[in-house]
Amino acid sequence: MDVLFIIFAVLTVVPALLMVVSRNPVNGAMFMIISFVGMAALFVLLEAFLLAILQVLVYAGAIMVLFLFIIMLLDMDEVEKIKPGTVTSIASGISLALIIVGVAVLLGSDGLAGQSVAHLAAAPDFPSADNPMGLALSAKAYGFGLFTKYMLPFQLTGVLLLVSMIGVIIISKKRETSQGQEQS
Amino acid sequence: MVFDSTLLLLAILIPLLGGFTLLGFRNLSSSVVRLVALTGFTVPLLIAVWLYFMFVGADQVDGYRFLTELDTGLSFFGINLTLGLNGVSLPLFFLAGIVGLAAGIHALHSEAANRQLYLSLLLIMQAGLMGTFASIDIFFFYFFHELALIPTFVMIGIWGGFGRRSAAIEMTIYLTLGAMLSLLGLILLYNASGVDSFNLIAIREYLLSQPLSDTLQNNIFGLLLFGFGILVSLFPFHSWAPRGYAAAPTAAAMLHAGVLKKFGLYGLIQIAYPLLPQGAGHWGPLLVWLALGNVVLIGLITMAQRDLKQMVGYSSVMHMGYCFLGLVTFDAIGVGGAVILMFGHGLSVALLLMLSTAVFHRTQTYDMKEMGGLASRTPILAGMFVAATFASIGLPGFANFWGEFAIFVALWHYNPWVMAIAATGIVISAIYGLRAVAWVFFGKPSEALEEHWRENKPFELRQGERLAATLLFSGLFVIGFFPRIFSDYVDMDLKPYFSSEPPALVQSVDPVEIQSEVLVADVATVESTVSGEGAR
Amino acid sequence: MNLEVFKQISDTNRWGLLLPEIYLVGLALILLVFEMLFRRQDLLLIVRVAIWGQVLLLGLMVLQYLEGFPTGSVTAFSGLLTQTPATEVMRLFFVAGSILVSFLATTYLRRQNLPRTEFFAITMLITVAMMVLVQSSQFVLFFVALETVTIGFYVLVAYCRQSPFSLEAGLKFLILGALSSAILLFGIVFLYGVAGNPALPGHVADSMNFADLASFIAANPTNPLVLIGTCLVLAGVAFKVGAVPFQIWIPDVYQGAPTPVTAFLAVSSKAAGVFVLLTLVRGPFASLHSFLVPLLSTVAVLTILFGNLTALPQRNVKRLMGLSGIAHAGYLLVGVVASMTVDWAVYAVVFYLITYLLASFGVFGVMIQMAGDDDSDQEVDHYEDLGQRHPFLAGVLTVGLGSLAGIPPLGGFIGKLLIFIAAFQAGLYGLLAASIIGVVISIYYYFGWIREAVFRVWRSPEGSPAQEGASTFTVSTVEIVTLGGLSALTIGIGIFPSLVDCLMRL
Amino acid sequence: MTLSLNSFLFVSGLLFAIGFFGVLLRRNVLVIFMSLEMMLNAAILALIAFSRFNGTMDGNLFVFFIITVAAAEIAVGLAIIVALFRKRQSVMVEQLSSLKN
Amino acid sequence: MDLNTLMVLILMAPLLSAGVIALFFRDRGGIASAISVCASGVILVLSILLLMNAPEQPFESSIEWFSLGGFTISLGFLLDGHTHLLLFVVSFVGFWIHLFSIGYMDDDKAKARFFGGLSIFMFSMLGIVLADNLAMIFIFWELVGFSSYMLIAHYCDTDEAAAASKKAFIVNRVGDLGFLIGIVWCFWKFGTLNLSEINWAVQMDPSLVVTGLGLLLICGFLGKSAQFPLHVWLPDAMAGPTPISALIHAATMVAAGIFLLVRIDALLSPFVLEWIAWTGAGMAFIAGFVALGQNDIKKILAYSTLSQLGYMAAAVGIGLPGLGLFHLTTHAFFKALLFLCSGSIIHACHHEQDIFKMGGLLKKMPITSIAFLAGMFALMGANYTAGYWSKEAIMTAAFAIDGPIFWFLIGGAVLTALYMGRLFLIAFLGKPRTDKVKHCKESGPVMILPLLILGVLALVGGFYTFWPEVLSQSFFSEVNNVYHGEEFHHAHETLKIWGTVAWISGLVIAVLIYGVGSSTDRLNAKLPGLVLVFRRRLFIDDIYDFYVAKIQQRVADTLGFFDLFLISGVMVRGSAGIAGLLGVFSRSLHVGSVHGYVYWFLLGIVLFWAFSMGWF
Repeated sequence: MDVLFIIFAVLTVVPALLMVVSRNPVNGAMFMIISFVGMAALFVLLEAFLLAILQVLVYAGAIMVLFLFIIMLLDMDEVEKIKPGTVTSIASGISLALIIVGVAVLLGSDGLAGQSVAHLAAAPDFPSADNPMGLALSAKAYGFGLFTKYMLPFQLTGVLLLVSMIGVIIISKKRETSQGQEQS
Repeated sequence: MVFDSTLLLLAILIPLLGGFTLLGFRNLSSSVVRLVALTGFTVPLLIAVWLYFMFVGADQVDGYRFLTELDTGLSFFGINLTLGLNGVSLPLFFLAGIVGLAAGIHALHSEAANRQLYLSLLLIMQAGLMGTFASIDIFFFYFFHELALIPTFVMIGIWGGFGRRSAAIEMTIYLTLGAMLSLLGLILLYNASGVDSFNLIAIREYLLSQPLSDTLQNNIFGLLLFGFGILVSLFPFHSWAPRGYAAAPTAAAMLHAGVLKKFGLYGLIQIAYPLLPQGAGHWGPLLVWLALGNVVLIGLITMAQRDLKQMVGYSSVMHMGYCFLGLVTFDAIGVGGAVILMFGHGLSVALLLMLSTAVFHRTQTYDMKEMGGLASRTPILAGMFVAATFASIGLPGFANFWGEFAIFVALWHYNPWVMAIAATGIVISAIYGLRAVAWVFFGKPSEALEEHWRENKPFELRQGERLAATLLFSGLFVIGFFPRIFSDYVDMDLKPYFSSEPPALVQSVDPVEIQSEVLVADVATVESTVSGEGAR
Repeated sequence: MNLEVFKQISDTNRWGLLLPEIYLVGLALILLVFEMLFRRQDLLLIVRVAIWGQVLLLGLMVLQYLEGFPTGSVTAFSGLLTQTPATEVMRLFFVAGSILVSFLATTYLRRQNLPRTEFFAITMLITVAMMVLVQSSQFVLFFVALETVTIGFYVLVAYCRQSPFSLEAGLKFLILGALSSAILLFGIVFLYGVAGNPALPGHVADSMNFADLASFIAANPTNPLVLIGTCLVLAGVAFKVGAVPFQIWIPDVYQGAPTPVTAFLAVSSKAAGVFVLLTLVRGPFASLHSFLVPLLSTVAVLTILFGNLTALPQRNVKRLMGLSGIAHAGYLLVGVVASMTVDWAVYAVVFYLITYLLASFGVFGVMIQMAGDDDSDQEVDHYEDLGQRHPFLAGVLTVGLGSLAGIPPLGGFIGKLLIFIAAFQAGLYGLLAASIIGVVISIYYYFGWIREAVFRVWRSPEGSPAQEGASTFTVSTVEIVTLGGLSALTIGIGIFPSLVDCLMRL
Repeated sequence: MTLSLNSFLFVSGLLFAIGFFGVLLRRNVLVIFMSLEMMLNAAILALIAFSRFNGTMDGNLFVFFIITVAAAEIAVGLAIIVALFRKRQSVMVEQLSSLKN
Repeated sequence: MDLNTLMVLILMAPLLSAGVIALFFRDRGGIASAISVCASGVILVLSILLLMNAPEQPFESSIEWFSLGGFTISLGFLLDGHTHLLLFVVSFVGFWIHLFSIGYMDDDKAKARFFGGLSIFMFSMLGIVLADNLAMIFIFWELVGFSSYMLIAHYCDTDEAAAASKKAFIVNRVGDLGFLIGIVWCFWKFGTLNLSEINWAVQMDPSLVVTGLGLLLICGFLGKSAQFPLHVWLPDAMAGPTPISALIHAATMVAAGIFLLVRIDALLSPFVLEWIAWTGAGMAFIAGFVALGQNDIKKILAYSTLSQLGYMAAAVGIGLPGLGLFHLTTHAFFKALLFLCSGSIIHACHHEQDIFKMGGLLKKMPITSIAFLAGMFALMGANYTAGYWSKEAIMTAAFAIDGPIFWFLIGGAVLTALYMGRLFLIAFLGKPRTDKVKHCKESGPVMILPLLILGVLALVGGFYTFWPEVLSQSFFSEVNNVYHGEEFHHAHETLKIWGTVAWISGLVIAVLIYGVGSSTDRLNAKLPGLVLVFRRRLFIDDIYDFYVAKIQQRVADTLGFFDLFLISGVMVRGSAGIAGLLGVFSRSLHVGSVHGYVYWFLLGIVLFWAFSMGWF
């Protein structure tokens, strides 16, 4: 498990870093896909199989393809002509270090009493020795969850999608320049 | 009784309605405008007069008469529109009526562009003024003040003179600062008092039995003092006043300098001093210095002025110093003197501002060194100006004198040296006042002026101006000759809260038989009943 | 697998509580259908349906509340949704805001030649999301609603797509908004993780539920993950509210956005943020009193001072409104801080929001009338002589700005008064001092604007260049009635603030 | 050594930091946008880890919503970027600063 | 009519007259003058009526006028011997001067204002006389100051009158400042301001008399009676019409200072009395010199007034206030006469006031000249004229009580004769030197009559033993004592000779120096430096002018500058400017770049976290 975790973690983090620093956006997008896939693997380690698949399908598949598509569409696949300025680099580097230090400090503070999977207590939703009926691993569980407890946010997501759909149409739609929209 | 109480409300509502009528309905015929405005300005004064005569017999609660109360929707916080008058607010209510009518008459006869708007703003201001001095609820006390204050800014901005734009902004910001500070003080008082009411009577009753802690008193008093102080142009927070008055249109300046400015002092007298005696004592020494700054430093600065209106503005700042000194004494003599001085000063400064404008109309300049020789050309204007100047420098026979005199008397008891320094003000004010008269009216006109007059002969005061001035003068004279008209009531309502120890009398049987008379019999009876209450 | 549990959960999904929201969604859909059916045939119809439909909703809600305003709180949707009297008021508030935005948009869109139906639809959907947002009492719903609002605003800000300013503003809002969403989300995740952690004492089952979270935090107030989670969540909300240091986007976005959207952002979005903050600090984070009070106080002071000071030299009125809005957020934060100790301060904040809505929409209404072809270029100087050209608009502007500045007898004053009283009762003297300074500074720019609009009146009788603008806009009767109504309400609420009593008795 | 919660969180934190770093460093709006997605994913990773360790489903369910939101956000965002590119012929943030002061 | 009503009527008559004139007859000079003169006639009649009914004992009555806290001002009358005398002087002299004014002002455009002013003056002056307490005295004290101001400024188109009126009021205010402080002190010390109560208290406990209090109270006297260092206003006040100079600045108002001293005599400690005596004596002497340097007929008389007031003050100072009052009375007769004569001359000569431009008036205006001579002799103290009795008495007393003072006084007597002689020799003798004088004629009866009446009084008014008792009671015993008392016997004998020698020698010196009818100032030709010092009034006015222009005004200007610069500039504008700068700075933070904004977020998170860690 540890080895796997380290491999997946490296597979996630390194491409992420490469994505950020690569000066060609297409390369960046590619690295990002790799990173997402690595992350999906980490999901698997966490027993979230459905989400791992979704991660690959939606993120690595749909979303990143959309990105690549736009990059190509806008004809931006050349290298950024100007390198980030020294000040920008230093400042953002410092920020990076700051956040990492912050995360380290946070995790070092042991607010979670250093749990590990092996030491999990009886979990209400997940199957374990004490609770073989844990639902969490099945796709059905997601269905129940979404359609009962999370029905309202689920419906609201519909509104969200409607809004974004209208939005995309409005922003992208080519409009007749001479609309006779007078008089109301 | 109900009728009289309603009158108090009407004194606010009628000008307010008039103001909104003029504001809302444009293009009214000029006679309608005139009628509405005159009604709006006259009714409050008539009500004030009526209530004065009804005052003695009226029922009272804690010194307040004509009580009336309305719920305006803030009763959760104990805020109700509570109106009433006591001996201290009566003179100021009256003052607001007189100056308001005078300013109204002046405005009606002025040539301001868009006079309808001008009058409507003035009416709103008038409503605010009447409300301020009739409010017992300290929230509405503040509220009405602001209601009156806002039109001032607008009027300065629209009809003001030279430098009005910056003056209006400066004045607005400065006065808002003062108002906010005092608002904080009032809220803090409300909070600290723990009666859950903004009603002054309730707060008084509670606090007199359970005074606040010293620190709290000091803090609240500090807020109120500096908040109100800014509004009253306490040194060194005075710089808005001369500039503001110089820039303001006459009627607005009359109302502001004459009446509205007294709000701060009134607040200190009615609220801060009686309720926070410890705080008053704490801030007293500092206030003395500042007030002396008002009297002496500002007095000297006034002497340096060349601009007539600035001079009037500075002089009004100076006289406010006396009022503060009166308060500092914490003695019914000094505080009562301050009230009388407020009344007198209100009338005299309104007069001076009005006449200064009249002078300007004849000379087209405010530079006093550029004037001269008006006295023989416009004797009435000159006579009135001279009289107003003398009123403002405290000549006996005018109301101001009694105030100043009483303040000096009380001040000696507080500290003879302070009194001696403050008294130099009577010389300083004489110097600048008479010099202004000499520059403007006496001697020979400057060449430029002579040139100007060749084309435009200087004309006498117009009917409207005369009427307004006469109104103001009559107030000054009546109180100047019969100060007891107000002083008895003032005394009566100050005694319970301020020290009123007679001096260590070398009391004795008189060697000469003194035949004394009582001027007003019923006043004496009132006094005796009140002194009974004061002991409570 | 215990289906009974799910059945019970399902039973708490009382959709009846959300009728207004459903109505609005339906209205939006109807509009879109109309757009398809009567394409370009009867544009007036869409406007009418949109506005009158919402007015009808408002009327119905008011009618319902007149019969009996709900007291006490109702929790439904298995704890995701909690309705309290305050949220009911906020729902009314959002519907009113939506109506006014639609109203402003009618004029604006006609002038800018932009499609309307979509705008109305998005506005209504955002309103729905905001209404849900203020009622949500669980982070999932909270997040989804918040994101719906945010994404809707991305669209609205960039709505004027022929204008590079609008698009640029949209993009800036997008990047910063997404960043803040990420931050907020991380905070939620931390809280979720730590509160549900079985290894910790007092862990709870539904660790994203506000009530459960509150009990957990009460048990573990110093847990570092709780603290960082709280910080991140607050940072995300602070972005919505526009509190320092998350206020920096506001002027740019406000300037670039179409004016009705600016109004929508300034009023409804901010109100939603403030109310959410109220819910959070009084709910889940209530036990973190000792660190939230100094934190929020500092933020409030900075916000007040930053907003007011920055607005001082500002001449672009849209940026000015944005910056002054930051200052108002600061005053509202004072109320929020006070509400941690003084219960009724919630209603003080709500009342403040109401007066802010009335005044702001008045001002924005005038701005829309005054806007030229380039919507983002509206300078204070353009208002010169407005009093002469259009006294009515000048009056509305004056009342609105006066109320924003907090001048009696206008509504804004009462709002500030209540906040101050609350702050006093909570003993927040430093905040009061900052508020005073802020109010005093704000006088300068508000009055500077009024001065520009009003003070030069009747000074230059001869035709100045500004004179030509006189005929370029005419204000329709409906607009006069609406703007006049806003002003009248602002004055009325200042003179007879009986609304305060109503609120306080809830 | 077994898999600890902290290790997942650390990875998540790293990703979040890298995302932030990208937002700060890059000038290309698209890449910035991608970095933002990276930050969202970092949150998702942490969420799933917590969900697993807490033993509650809510975290996993929340991920659904997050992904939906992210998708919608990206759709709108890309639309705006494209529209802006058409106006300005650039996606560099330096060129997108006509609104200032 | 009872006394109270009488007194109220006496006080109200002029006030009513002034009010009626101010309200209705501003433009009707004729009617106004008639009203005013009638009022003064009424006063005279009522006063005489009052005096005839005057009670033996001092009479007091008062009503409460103003009351706050423990402080009360009453409006009350005190009727005693002093009041009787002053009441008579004021109403009698006042009436004749009113009458004279009709003639003098007949061609003046602002006649109504003049007569209104006169009435106000009468009102205020009578108020002082009748007042029973210090506060009331102060009130009327200020009012006479105001009426004096108003009347000096009568010819307000001239810069001279403008400056003089201002100066008069302000200098008086300086005196009143001390007076006011004294009154307030008095109130807290005695608990009352009533004169008789104070007197009584002092009698009970003489330790109550404090030097400081006395010094403050006499400030009022110094100002009103124009004694050093507040004497500078009186000569300038001659810019007003001559009847005013006669009534206010010679006969009555300036004498009110002496009256005040008499009223508060009990409060004056020996040190204060000493001070008063020396001030008076000094003024009696020095003013004579300055008079020598003046060419304006009225200025000469003004300095002689200063000098005579010095005599009165000296009398009070040496402890015999009765003598002061006696001299006050006779002085009122002859000095009013002198001024009226000069008024008659000025009126006839079309406002020519320079004595060197006159000459030969004796022939042109015989009656006036004779009246003038009568007044002049009385002023010099020529034997058995009115002035002789009073002035001689003062010098006698001084001789007996305080030697050095006497020498000053006798010096003053010589000088009086000298400058009056100079005046007479130059202005009345010789030939007319200008056209104005050549064409002048004797004045009409309305002006002559007062001259005659007062002239007779100036000659015979000093026979105090023939006075009705009601008038002389306040000084009779003291004066009688000086002339017939044992301890003054030697002094009286000596003075009989010395006094006569003094005025005769003065006249002789005048003839020797100036000759008869000279057209130039011969002393000036011989000793120009000395005369310059006299003419410049010993440079005291210059010192004041220097103070006003160079010190006071500069202090004011500097403060004004600081007010503009420090308070409205640095403090108010400065804080506004700082706010503005901060605003410009914070505004510049909006760089427009997304990157810049993201750092804010980072900063914000760090800030929030720092708070959560409790670092703040």
